[in-house]
Amino acid sequence: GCGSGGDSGSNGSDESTLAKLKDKGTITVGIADERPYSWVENGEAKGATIAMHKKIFKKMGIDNVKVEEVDWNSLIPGLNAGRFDAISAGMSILPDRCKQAAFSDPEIMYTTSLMVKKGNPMNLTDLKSVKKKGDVKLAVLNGGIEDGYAKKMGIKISQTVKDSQSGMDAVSNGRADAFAMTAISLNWMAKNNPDAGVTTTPAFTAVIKGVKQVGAGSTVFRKDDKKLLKEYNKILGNTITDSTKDYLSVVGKYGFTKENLPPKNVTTKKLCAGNLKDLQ
Amino acid sequence: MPTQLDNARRGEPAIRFDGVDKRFGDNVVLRGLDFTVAKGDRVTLIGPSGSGKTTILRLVMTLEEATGGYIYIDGEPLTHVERGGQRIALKEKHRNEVRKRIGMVFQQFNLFPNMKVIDNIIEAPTHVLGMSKADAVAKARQLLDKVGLADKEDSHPSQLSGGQQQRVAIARALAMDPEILLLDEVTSALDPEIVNDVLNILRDIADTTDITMLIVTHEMQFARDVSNRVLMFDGGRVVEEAEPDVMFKDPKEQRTRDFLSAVLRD
Amino acid sequence: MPTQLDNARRGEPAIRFDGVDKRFGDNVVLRGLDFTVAKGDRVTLIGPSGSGKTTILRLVMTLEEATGGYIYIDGEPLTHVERGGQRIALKEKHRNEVRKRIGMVFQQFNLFPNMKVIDNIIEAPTHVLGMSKADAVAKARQLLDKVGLADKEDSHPSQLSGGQQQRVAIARALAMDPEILLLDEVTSALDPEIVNDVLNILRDIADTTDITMLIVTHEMQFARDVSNRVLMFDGGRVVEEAEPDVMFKDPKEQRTRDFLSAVLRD
Amino acid sequence: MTDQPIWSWDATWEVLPKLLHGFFTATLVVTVVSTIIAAILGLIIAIIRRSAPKPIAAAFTLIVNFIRMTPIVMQLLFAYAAFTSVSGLTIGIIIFGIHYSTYMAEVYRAGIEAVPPGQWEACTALSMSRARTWVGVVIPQALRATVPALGNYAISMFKDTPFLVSISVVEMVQAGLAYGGSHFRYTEAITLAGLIFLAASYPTSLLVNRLEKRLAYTT
Amino acid sequence: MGKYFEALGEALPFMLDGLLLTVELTIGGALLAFVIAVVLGMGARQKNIWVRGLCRTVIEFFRGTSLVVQLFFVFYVVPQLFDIKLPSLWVGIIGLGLNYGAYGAEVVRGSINSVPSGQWEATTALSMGAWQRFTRVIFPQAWALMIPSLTNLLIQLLKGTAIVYVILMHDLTYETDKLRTDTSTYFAYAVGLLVYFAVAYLFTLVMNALEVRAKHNLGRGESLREALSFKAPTKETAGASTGGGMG
Ligand SMILES: Nc1ncnc2c1ncn2[C@@H]1O[C@H](COP(=O)(O)OP(=O)(O)OP(=O)(O)O)[C@@H](O)[C@H]1O
Ligand SMILES: Nc1ncnc2c1ncn2[C@@H]1O[C@H](COP(=O)(O)OP(=O)(O)OP(=O)(O)O)[C@@H](O)[C@H]1O
Ligand SMILES: [Mg+2]
Ligand SMILES: [Mg+2]
Repeated sequence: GCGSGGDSGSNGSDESTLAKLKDKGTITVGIADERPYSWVENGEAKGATIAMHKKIFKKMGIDNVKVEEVDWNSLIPGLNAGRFDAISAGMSILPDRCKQAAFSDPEIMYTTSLMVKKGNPMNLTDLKSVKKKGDVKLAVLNGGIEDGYAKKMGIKISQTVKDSQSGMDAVSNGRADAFAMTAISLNWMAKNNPDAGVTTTPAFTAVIKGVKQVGAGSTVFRKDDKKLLKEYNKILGNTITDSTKDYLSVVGKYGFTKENLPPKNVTTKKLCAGNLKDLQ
Repeated sequence: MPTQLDNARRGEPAIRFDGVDKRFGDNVVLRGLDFTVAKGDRVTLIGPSGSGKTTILRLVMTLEEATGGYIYIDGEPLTHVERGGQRIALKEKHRNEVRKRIGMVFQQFNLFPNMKVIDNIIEAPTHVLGMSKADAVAKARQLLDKVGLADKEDSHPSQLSGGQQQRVAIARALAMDPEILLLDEVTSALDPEIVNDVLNILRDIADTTDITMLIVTHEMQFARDVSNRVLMFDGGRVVEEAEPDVMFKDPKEQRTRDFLSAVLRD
Repeated sequence: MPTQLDNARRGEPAIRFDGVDKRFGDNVVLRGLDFTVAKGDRVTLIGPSGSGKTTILRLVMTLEEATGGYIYIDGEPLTHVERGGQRIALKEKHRNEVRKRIGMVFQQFNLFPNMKVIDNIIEAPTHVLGMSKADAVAKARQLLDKVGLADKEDSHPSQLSGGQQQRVAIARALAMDPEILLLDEVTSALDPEIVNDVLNILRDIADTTDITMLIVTHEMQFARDVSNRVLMFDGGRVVEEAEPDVMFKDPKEQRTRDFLSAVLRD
Repeated sequence: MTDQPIWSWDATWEVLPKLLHGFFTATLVVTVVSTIIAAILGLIIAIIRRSAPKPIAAAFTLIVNFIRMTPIVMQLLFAYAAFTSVSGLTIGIIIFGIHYSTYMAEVYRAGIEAVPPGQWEACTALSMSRARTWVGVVIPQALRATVPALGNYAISMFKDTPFLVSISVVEMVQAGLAYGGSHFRYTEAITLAGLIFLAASYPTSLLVNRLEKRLAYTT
Repeated sequence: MGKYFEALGEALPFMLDGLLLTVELTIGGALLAFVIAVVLGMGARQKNIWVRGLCRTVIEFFRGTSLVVQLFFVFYVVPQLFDIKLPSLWVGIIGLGLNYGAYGAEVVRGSINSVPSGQWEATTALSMGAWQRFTRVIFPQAWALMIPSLTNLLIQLLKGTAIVYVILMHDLTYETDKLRTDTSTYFAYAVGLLVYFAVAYLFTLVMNALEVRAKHNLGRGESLREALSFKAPTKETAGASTGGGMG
């Protein structure tokens, strides 16, 4: 891969970032090998958010999308330290995060799923069923959103894994009975690893104390780059999220369905405010 | 009560070298060496540096293994035995049994720095001879008294002067009640003024016990006082053998004369 | 041509101790020591172990620093000077200047193992005195010849015997053309037979040069041959001072007599 | 730049308990137990390599070198995949112990070699058994030289513990990163983690210095 | 299995890139670490309390905090505080150099202390200056003593480079991790372990060669050429065992 850190972007005024990017015709985005959102395979960037970004940035007059593949935990520090200009990883929009960086309009609605042994021997359907069963060994991603769900629902987490691959390994070799993560990722993995002996439950939306945990992800920019964000949102709304047809034509082949297209009432502002009741 | 073995041993020399060879790689140090040390004898080995004196003591102590020939202790083979014209190595267990009758004092003392003086002395009696700790301590105190260090039993070796360390080393060797005592230049690492203290203790031991002694030393006066036989070595062979007075006053061989005149220059 | 400084120095003793104190922690080794060594003198220090002989040489070589009093080399202060009743330490630069006139040979030789024999000898002349390499090598060869090691210039110290190493160490010290040569038991780490070779070289140097020598040795015969004055030390003080013949045959002090009888037992 | 200050005390108080939890349940446990394993196992390896028959010693050396020269993360993952019935924490402790024992073995080897040959010879001259020679004389002397290195390796083990996350053990640094990941605030977590490391490793090196002095033979 | 090797074949160019980066970081980091180790190690033995205190603080600081934390700081926090933005490779080398340099400082200090005091005294007796004494006498001897420990550190450094993923770099470990997605955990890490072992072994061989040479320069052991040739070892030089020159 490409070794040295990007020298793109800056901490200067927002005017200059957008102008500079247009001038250069290249934007560098940070990704974290999250399939099927964005990853690098044989030197080539692939994935749903990459496909979106290629299209959107081209419309903005930025022809090239360069990727910088990093550890998940380095995405935000890397963005804020100016090592790249945007994060193309379908990051969840959460109130705490909104304080640190600027999220574009929602791009992906998240649903959760459980990865289980083939045949689903414990008959699990969702987190509620995990709680009811009681002695289910549940794995979650370190720092993942499901970690919070499970804790709030009072489910004992048996292990916290470093990445989705480790989660699948845990289910596959019996260290865990179920691995909770976003449905899109799990489906993609189950499909691409037929030998692993795992399957996924149908997607569900977690419910905590009667409130549906509506979640959505989007592209992340630095807080200062307001103009860049505004122009991005405009083109996103015009060309991707405006219709199911446009949406699926870009991301459909990555296993996305119409359920993943954000409805109009789900906005970044509401998600950042953290009041999920507004979104039920 | 003397056992049958003891009877068999009676009359045998304490140490017998029978055609002993010792090579280090290509370097032949001893070639077909024969000599005996009778029970109760005090034999001093002299000779130039590198002539093999230390090697002989180390062979007796089984710190080295002969490359040919046989060594007998009280008539018993030490490390090898001849059987049907073959030279057969003996088991470690056998060697250890024979070794228990032999004690050695080194030039560099080799006290165990991790043990107090008293523990240095009782270590082997308790762990090798299986003596009770109380007995071993009582005996150790007696020996420390003999070497004039009764007040040092709780010191560490590093807190003692060289002469004191060497005296402890002598006590340590004696604590095993050896029949044979090997002394390799036990005073050459000591300050000149202290040398006499150590030599006097050895004189005392020679006078009051009948331990067989094999001594390497450059202290000719001591050799004269203590030993009843002197062997002059050179080129891995015994060049001359005589009583001390004869050897020091009227050596027969030119080689001995040259050597003595170099060493006795004061 | 003698400079003004040289003229000033003329008549000054080579070494002068003026009320020198030396303590190690609570251990007072020297107390108010006064003595002088005249130019060209060969002075031997004798005395029991721990009396401070080595310490005196180390003070002169600036390997230790006196805790009180003054030492003068050719009349120049070595490490401290009195100014307005105050004892002022002199700069490292000054010490180094004075030090260049002094050479020392150690008991343990202390050759540099990472350099060949010849490089050991030319190291200081080229790098400290700024001599050209060719000159230094020529001089080194001359000195190696003198100590009988002309054929060893390309050997490493580890390839030499102890006696050979000590001879190289002597050549190394002489290569700096010292006015004062300090010798600390230069033969006690050597095999007895080899001692004489080294002593003979030192005798030769004493005969053929007028270097001031301060010698610590247990070789009384050598002390008698070479030195013109013997100082007997004990308890950090000079107990007795005399010409060698007087000192060894008819010492005045009881302490000296005791010491000599212990050391000269052969 | 963000709207937020570089340093937030709210975040500090929020993340600190998580860090301490990770520290006490994983970092410290693994470091302490694995150090003990490494110290004992290392000695055993060193003794085997010195006294076992040549072919066995050579095979041992190869294995030891392999473990020593390859990254601990990969060893952790391998063992984690191979022994599925053993918990991550246990695997972590064992692998850390084994990995560092290969370093310790080198240190012991040097310590044993530094015991003068005269000590071995004195043992033979006193007819002491092999076992007693090791236990009574050689090991006590070799240990003295080993203590500083043991301290060094304990400290570096300490700092390798973040690798445990690859086998699902979340210790202090990873707990901090997880917090950072969900709140997008890393500075506090990382800085605090650094300070906790320092607060734990500096006393360790002081302790080692003390131990070293106490082991000197004079009392 | 065949499928795995196919995936390995495809990933090979990236594995090689990763390997190259790992080697670059190791060599760069090691060279910097060595310089830092010598400077800090010497500083920590100075009489001047300020110099010594500063060096000790730096040593304890970099040994005491972990490399992840240090890299994170230099790479992400420093650019937010000041306008300094170094490329990843530099940050990696600097971080590794400082961290392992602090460990190395203890090694350097220890080996300098174990040069026999007689050697220092001989340099004084010959009026040698501080620089000459250090470069020509003390260091060459300390060098032979420190190599084995430095070899250990080098191997640790090699393995430690894996941490650079936090500063956006794709080294051998990173690429091995990626290979895991397309093959299996066992397969990918088996490959990784073997590659690391090979590299480490190579480094060790080089260091061993340096050690043979350093010891030979002190007159101990055979020369490098002799060590590398397969002819029978030469006999120890006569007389070598008698002298007590090196205590
Ligand atoms: N372990 C060894 N390996 C190789 N050669 C050795 C060894 N031990 C002794 N030698 C050689 O054997 C010869 C005899 O050595 P030894 O120590 O017995 O002599 P020595 O008469 O005791 O001399 P010294 O008076 O110097 O103590 C010497 O040439 C020595 O180099
Ligand atoms: N570096 C030191 N630290 C502490 N005490 C020392 C040191 N050097 C010497 N001494 C002490 O100073 C005293 C004199 O020592 P010195 O070596 O000068 O005696 P010496 O006359 O040369 O003895 P020897 O004949 O044994 O060489 C001794 O009591 C010794 O313990
Ligand atoms: Mg000998
Ligand atoms: Mg002395």
